[in-house]
Amino acid sequence: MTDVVTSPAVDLQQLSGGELLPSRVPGETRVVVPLVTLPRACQVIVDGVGARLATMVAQDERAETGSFTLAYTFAIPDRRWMTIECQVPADSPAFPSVTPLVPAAHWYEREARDMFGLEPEGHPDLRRLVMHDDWPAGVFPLRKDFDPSIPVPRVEADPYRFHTLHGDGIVEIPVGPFHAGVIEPGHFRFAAVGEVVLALEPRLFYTHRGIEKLIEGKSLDHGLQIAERICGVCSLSHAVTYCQAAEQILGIEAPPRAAVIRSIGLELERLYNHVGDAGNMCAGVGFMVGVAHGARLKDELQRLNEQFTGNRFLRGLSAIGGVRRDLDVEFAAQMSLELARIAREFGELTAMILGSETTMERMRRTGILPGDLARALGVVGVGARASGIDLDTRRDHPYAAYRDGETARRRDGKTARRPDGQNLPPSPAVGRGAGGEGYSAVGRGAGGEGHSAGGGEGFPVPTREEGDVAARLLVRIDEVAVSFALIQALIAEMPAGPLIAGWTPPTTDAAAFSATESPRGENLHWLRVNAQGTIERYRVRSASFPNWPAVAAAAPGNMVPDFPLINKSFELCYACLDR
Amino acid sequence: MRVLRQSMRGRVGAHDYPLEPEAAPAAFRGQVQLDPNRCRGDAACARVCPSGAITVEETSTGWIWQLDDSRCVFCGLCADACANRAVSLSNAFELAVRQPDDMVTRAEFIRNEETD
Amino acid sequence: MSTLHPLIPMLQSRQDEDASTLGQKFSDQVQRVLQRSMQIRHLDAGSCNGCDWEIQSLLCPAYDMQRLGLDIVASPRHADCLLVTGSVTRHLEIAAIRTWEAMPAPGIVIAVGACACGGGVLQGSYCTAGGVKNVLPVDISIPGCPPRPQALLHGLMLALDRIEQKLHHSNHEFRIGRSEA
Amino acid sequence: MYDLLLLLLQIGIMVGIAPLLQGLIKLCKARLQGRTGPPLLQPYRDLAKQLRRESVVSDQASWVFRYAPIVYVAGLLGAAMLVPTVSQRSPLGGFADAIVFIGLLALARFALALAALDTGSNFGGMGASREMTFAALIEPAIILVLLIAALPRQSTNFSTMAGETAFTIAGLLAMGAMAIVIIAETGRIPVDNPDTHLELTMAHEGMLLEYSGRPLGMVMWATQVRQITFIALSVALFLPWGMAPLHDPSLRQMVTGLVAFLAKIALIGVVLAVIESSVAKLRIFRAPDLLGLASVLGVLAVMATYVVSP
Repeated sequence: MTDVVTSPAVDLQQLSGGELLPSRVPGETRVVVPLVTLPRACQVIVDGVGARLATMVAQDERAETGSFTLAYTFAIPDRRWMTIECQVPADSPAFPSVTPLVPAAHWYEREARDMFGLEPEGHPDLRRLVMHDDWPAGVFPLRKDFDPSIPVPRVEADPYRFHTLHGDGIVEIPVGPFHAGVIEPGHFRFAAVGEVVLALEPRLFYTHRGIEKLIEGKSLDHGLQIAERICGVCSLSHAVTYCQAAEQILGIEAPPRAAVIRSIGLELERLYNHVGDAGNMCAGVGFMVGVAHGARLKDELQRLNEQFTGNRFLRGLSAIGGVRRDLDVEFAAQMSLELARIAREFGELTAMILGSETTMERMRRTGILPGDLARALGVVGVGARASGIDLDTRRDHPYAAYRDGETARRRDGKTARRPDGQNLPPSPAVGRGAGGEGYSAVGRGAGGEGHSAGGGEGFPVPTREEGDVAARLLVRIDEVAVSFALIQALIAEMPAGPLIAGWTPPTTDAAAFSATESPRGENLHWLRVNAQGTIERYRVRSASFPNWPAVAAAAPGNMVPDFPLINKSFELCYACLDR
Repeated sequence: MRVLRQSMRGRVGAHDYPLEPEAAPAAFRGQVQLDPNRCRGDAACARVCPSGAITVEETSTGWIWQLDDSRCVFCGLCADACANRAVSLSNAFELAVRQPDDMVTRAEFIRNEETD
Repeated sequence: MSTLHPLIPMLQSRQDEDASTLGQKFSDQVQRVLQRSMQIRHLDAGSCNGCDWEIQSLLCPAYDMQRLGLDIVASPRHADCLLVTGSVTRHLEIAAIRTWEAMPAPGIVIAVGACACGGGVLQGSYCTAGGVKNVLPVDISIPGCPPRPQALLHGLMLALDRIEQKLHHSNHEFRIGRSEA
Repeated sequence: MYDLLLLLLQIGIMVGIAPLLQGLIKLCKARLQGRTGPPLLQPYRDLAKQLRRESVVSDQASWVFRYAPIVYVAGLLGAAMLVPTVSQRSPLGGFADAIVFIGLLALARFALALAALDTGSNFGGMGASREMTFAALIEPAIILVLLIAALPRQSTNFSTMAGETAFTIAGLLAMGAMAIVIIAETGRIPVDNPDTHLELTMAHEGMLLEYSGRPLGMVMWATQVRQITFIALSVALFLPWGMAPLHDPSLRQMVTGLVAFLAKIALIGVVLAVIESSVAKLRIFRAPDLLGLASVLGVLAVMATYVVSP
């Protein structure tokens, strides 16, 4: 295994007989393999190196090369990327499915089938995923010959077949697409005996807006406005990821000051999400006082966002080449004080939640996602970290100010110190034990084993082993503490300099991708620009994409009324997923 | 009980809007406004608008600048693009209306050869 | 009160009155609107979830819409008002219409956010209706991307006035409707 | 004549004050969450508005759905008339006793559950199933509590039961049982959550999802009456101070009784809000444990009655 880790490219080339391609993405190895060896090559990387399928991009290149292209991109544990590409001939649009060997490819291949008409041969589940039943057969929106301006008629078709269980006493409970609360739309089909869930099958993509097609042919600046609106609560993560991908294509880099401002913004985004979620998880158990205070603190953070960027969701902060708003000294100082106060109040809130025995009782051992299952599904973000998987894009593939090895050191020197010199209240999870069994303070510390390279060394990544709702709450609480400290450190040592690097629209065909750690986990945008300087293909793989199957996997064995709680503990976006 | 006492003390975030007016922060990106004295009708704002909210239509005597709030996404690209600084984003956020037509702002310009 | 309060135009005060009468009129009218009750059903018809989060924010202590007689309810049957976010995607169009049909009369529809008002950045997508007005009869539009909670409250105050007008013309008959979508 | 006046007063109190009590509890809960909260009179406005609106009936529903609210409202109003409030006299005490009280409540509950099942909606069915499970567990406790009150005078007539239970061991145990009964019967945390928007967790609210307009207003109002009925019952049985005497009360005694009654239900309302704010909802499988506890307390109370004061 170690040999492969040190030189995966060479080994894989030997194993697959593939050909190496150049890449604009730092740390990426691109290999082209013949179509027949695709599943085997993917399996070698996953089983041999322990890689995680990060995204799969299909492209319609029939105009240029006469074929479709499939690219499976893996994140490999030495903090690099590995992409396996192959050509699918236009006259027989089918490819051997990778899913039987790599389960994480399941949804990607179904999506490629819906959007491009590429048939994954041997795939265990060939139902529609993205396009629903009334979408006509043989119309593939992401093919280049699809004209979005012509309305597509609705057709009569067999209704979606749910994989329900049948038997004495098994009740089928359909829920949605519209839900009773202020929640996004999605359909859930439970098979339950009494109140116990036997199986859960989500049917999503109701909010599919066709963004990947819409953005094609648009300029890079215009594309950013659309990318920023893929999701409300991950706006900045999406914007920064898109900008970074574009910057790699343009061969430019955001100036240091812009990188720091982006990082501050990204951490603010994480804060308002996690703080709100910690409160919202209380709604799942009916602890309304926790909900109210989580929402209040979230609103205060969003007010700070609004004062900072003019938008409560941090929209309009990031631009290609840098940022559009500066963080002046005066406001930075004010923000620092505000954040210190909110951190203190959040400490009180978490003490309240963790101290509420009835609340914690509901959360413990509810919705357990086993670590090996999480690994097989390629789960990212809080869901992965609460199941013992040590991953965080900020450390593993550093970007913006996280790339700077200094950040970590600065952070360590300054961590947990407020401007007035007092220590921040320790994360409430620390030292509380949260009721005893199994919850040993802050999970495993930073680093984890087997990671040696990278600039973000020592970046604290809180993890837990239990994989239940409580673990996901505690991981969030720990991450909030890290974010508060990180923002204070970044504010304290902000470099001077320009906010934005100049650029001109590209004149050659080029592709690149970039990843950031959104509040929900790794967010990966793949972007290709053509010689006219407009977007040729755009692929968004948000954190919710690999995580949704995990929600369905964590539900069985729990009670029906516990599902909202489990769902909230993962806190996934439908909008991010459906695009 | 201690928890509840804390909770009641926390009633600091409450705001009285709409009973009392409350201004948006200075940085807030609200309704697009046009300074008619600066507008030269070069349509830079309309070209960059990602949602087609701003249109500039040439007429025989000048041009018509039109903003449709119902499409505007308040990104501020128009303000950045305008070389004459005629377009800016105000602090206005109370934009709710009953009639869709009320969301449209229209300004008709007559080209004045002397000032141009 | 020398400055015009922003709520005044919405409450259809006449502009030719002087400021002091307007101030008096404003407080009367807000008070009148405040003696109301409106149950709201939220409908995400394909938004980016930004608007939805802001609607959720209205329940938090900072805005607390309950103090104004507004509340979110769990069923369209209980609702006076559909708060629709998003541009109405193809996959949700039918469900949205069914929800509207499940609502007892008189009901009003509020389009929240740029996508719901006019399609926002999603102009020309193959999978959206380009705004709620193309699917349901919209009574109030609240622009913004997303509208801040105060802007939502402003729009909801408008809606409170509207629902009262509609109630005056309503009857109490039974209607057979579909079971909820 | 006196009985008629008492009955009118009772209708005024139970039907008139019920939304106010609901408003008080909501306001207290909001204040405990740090919110301003809805105005005290908001429930009246909500009801007034619902009663003016159209009613939509699902095409899946039969006549059961239409007529169930009438049975529900009638059953609960009848039950509400039995409980002594201002005076020790039960306004309809001459016609019915505690056994009828329990029967009326069960009838109302049954009607609503049947209507919820009738629509064919999942959440209605789920809510009905949960509500009936809770009912099966809580009804023995209600019977036992009433039994404790009935034993000393060997009568199940509310007029004689009121004000009889003193602070004996049996009385305290019964009080404990009654507290759980109130929480369960008013659909409050930790058994049910009246404010939830999560359809999967609903019990009582789930049954109302399909109702709209006037029937919804009636059912909501009746549910508020049920809430005040149980609170009034606990007041009559365990906190009888200030009640006007059974026979020939003076006006002064009646006024005292009214003020005392209002103060007591307000107090219990506030206590309910505090309980609801301080705990989370129980797991659905844990709720029966709590409800079972009520029955156990009831049984212990009956045993204590015989052991301590044979």
